Amino acid sequence: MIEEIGTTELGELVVNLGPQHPSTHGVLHLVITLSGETIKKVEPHLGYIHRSIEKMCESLSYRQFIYVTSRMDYLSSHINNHGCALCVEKGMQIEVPPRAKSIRVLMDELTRLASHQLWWGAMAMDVGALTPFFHAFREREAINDIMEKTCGARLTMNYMCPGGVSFDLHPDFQREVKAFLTFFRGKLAEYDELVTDNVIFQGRMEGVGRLSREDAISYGCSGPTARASGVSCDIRKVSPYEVYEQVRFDETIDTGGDCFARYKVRMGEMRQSISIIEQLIDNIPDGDFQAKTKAVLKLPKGEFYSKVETARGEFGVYIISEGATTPYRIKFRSPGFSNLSALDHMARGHKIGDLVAIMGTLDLVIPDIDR
Amino acid sequence: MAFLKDYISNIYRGTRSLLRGMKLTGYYFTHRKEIITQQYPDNRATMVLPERFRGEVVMIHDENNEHACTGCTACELACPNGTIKIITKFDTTPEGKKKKALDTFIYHLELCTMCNLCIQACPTDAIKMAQNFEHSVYDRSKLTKKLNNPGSKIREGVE
Amino acid sequence: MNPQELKQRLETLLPSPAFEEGGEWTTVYVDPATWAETARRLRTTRELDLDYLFCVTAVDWKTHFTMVYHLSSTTHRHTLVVKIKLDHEHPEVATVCDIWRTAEFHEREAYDLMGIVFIGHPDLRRLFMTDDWKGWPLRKDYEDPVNMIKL
Amino acid sequence: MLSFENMTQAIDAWLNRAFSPSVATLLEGVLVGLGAISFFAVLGLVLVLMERKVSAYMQIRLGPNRVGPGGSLQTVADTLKLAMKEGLVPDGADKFLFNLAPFMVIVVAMLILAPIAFAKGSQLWDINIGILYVSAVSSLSVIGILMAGWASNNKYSLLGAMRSGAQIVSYELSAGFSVLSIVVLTGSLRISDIISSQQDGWWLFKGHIPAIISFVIFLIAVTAETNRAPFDLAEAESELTAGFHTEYSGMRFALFFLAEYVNIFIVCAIAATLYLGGWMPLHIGHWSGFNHVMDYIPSSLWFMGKTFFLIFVIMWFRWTFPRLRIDQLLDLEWKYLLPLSLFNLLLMTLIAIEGWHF
Repeated sequence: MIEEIGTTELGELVVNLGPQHPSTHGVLHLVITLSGETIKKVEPHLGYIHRSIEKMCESLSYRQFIYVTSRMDYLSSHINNHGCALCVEKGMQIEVPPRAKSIRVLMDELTRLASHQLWWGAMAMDVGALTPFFHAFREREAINDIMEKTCGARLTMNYMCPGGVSFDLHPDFQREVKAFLTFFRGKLAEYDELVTDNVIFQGRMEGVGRLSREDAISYGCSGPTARASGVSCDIRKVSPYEVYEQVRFDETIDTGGDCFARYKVRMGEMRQSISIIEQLIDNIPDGDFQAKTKAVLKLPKGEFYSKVETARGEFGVYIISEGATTPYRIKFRSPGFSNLSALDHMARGHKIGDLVAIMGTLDLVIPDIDR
Repeated sequence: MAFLKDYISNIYRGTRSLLRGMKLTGYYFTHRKEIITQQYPDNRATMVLPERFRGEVVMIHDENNEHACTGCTACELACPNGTIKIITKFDTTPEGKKKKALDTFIYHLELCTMCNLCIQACPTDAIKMAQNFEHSVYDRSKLTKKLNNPGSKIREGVE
Repeated sequence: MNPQELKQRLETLLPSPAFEEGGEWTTVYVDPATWAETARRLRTTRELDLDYLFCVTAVDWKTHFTMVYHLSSTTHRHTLVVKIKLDHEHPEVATVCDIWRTAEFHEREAYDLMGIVFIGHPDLRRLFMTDDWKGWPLRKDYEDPVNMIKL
Repeated sequence: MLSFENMTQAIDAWLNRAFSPSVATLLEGVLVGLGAISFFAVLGLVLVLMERKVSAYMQIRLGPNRVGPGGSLQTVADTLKLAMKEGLVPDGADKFLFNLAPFMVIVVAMLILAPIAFAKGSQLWDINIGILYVSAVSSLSVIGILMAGWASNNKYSLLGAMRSGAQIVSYELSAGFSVLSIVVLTGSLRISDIISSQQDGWWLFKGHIPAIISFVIFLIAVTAETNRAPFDLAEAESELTAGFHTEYSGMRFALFFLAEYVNIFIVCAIAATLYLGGWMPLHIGHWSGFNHVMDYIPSSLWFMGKTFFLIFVIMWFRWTFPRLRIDQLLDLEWKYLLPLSLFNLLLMTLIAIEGWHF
């Protein structure tokens, strides 16, 4: 019977996890080799949602290509758009007005909060608790409503444009954000009560999927995944953009390297994001929300690289321009792709349930990996 | 003895954390006012969408059935997906000169990503985003829309 | 380490480095034949300590390919861009996935989409495309009348 | 007063008048069988609806509210849907075992129904080893699950079934020890004896702290035995998609689903019988006035109330806690619950011998 259902010679079981599986959060396909319940090898098969966005962008103008990047990491679409806008501005040498800078940072942090909330719910669901998912969505909904009022959309806003942002803030924005922050602070305590302090949850997380500092660097991990292994890699600190130099916040670093460390780093980041928003919300400078730009943007010949810190890590945009209205070659360095490459290393020797927990803490967004 | 103490305090702390979680879910179970479900098709009448919400592109027509589109194709060029197709015709002005004007503004809703680039590109503010989001139809061809009303013409003075 | 020092350091380390000016970061051209050795030196030299490979890009220049490696150091916080020119007919270069393990995926991506062969890569297969896919989609001369829509 | 007891006696007398005794017994058997099956069906519908509503309120949702008043007919609609669906059998499956497994599970669930006392005098079979019978038969359900997992020819199913095997075999132990601690107090395995021994107070209150500990252990153990979250490793939606019933669809799946809820009902009924006095109203020592008032509430209501309260607690567990990992699950049993329940049984025996209980 064992032979009939597909095994390797050593009596190991080869199981296809995905592309349709509840905990791969999309169309990730993992081929896992099992010995009993213990994982011997994990091999990701990618490309189920590969759209070749890099090729697509080669035929789009510098204004047009930004919206496509919302479709990569759809949970931090704002920050992706931000990275692209920064890269175009770097090439065109556009000076962004201070108001636009503040708005951009505010939106980035709100996006980060929304993304981490979704991650929190989805990860709790991965380890078997179904209730936190709905609680997380309640808070995410509040952010989405704020976004919808200002940006006109809930998920793929396309709000950043070269030179600033598309519209000015909605008059209600400041009041609503402040109300949300007070509401969310209370809910964060509930998050801890429901999940963080739970003894079963801690048991599932502690010591699982350990990634050492060296390995995290070698695998090119970034974002909370790397910071949980003690790597200081927050782009907002390492090479600050916009107004991140002027706000006070701490880079959340943990040295545990296991799933619980990654969990704690993300929870800490939510608190830092709240603090960033609180510092900025009352100090949005007056002025233009968009710099004057030409109708048709042409980047000079050359190469431009800009990076931003998304909710998942370092997102890089590498534009090679030949002086035309469209990029000659564009490369997106997506955080999820590098983080995923460490999955095999982390999951070996653990149980199937741990693999799911590790994937949960990596916070994978499949379109971001496949691009 | 230290082992036993650890063992018992482990059990105590574990149980306490579990009870705290149950207290929270118990709170939500007993407090129905916390329920956030929107009963969507029932609340259609009271549902308000923000005015910036992007649901579909529409062309603004005034009471005289006049629009502001000059057929300049700026939106067509700005669109990343080829959503918009503008067919122009030549009108004769009263002075007898031939003038380019809009014939048909074709809008493929099925291709549109609501990125707002066409609205920003429009020099005469002839099109805008509407809040309607209920686009489902049984036939895909119904999603290809003609935005200018039949018999509509360009408003006087719009260049 | 500031770009000037980095340059000096590289001049002593590499036989005859060809720098490219104008970029944001120090950019150096490396001969494909010496890449494996150079990469190891960049990684292991204490003063450089380029341990973080964050972006691997293959560019099709129609006459040749360029591999672009963005390296940075998590200790010294400097960034180095390494470029390698490859032949267009037989683009081959040594793998660096034994030095930076993230390269395993990035090189598979470059192989899959650009057709660049990495010598010594442990598992050089298609990553995104299906195994029986024909052609290299990101190349400039790639034509696919079925899947590519011309607008 | 129109009680269930009088009704059954009347029916019995009428049948015996109309038919010969052997035919009457046969007809009674048929009646009871029909009654059990229809009870099962109604129970399944009610419990599924209850679970959906409980989960919804805990998750700040409304839950089903479209079919029937307040969504009360939702599960009927679901059952109709499942009944009309095609029951697929995978290509490489062991057809015989695959078809047998859901019936095995449901038959086991039905068998345990026999000795349960639903109300005063309404018990199908008051066997003198009632509790032993329950423990013995309930461990059979693992065979159905193993069959389903093995016959499906699916790796997820196999893994789920294996997990379930390890889990049920382990948790049988502490469930058994908890049951024993009550048996020690009552000195009888007969269910009616256990209930009548709680005439002047429930064991949960009479038995001091050891009774409370064994009650908690029993609840945890039966949650694990019925494969409910946080011990739903055999299904483990986010790990094994649906575990042992991944390949089941249509009516066969509905049987598994029904069996799960019937099992919950049964284990909660047993917990209510052992610790909360079954159908026995709340009696406190010598407060005869209070006891008299309590007696006015029908015994079936007492039983159902207690059982449904325990079912609610088990649902509460499910919608609050994350799932354990398989090794943690076994750790919990072998390192915590089993030593505790052994020690607890010892204490309980001491209490029973010395007569320290109330």
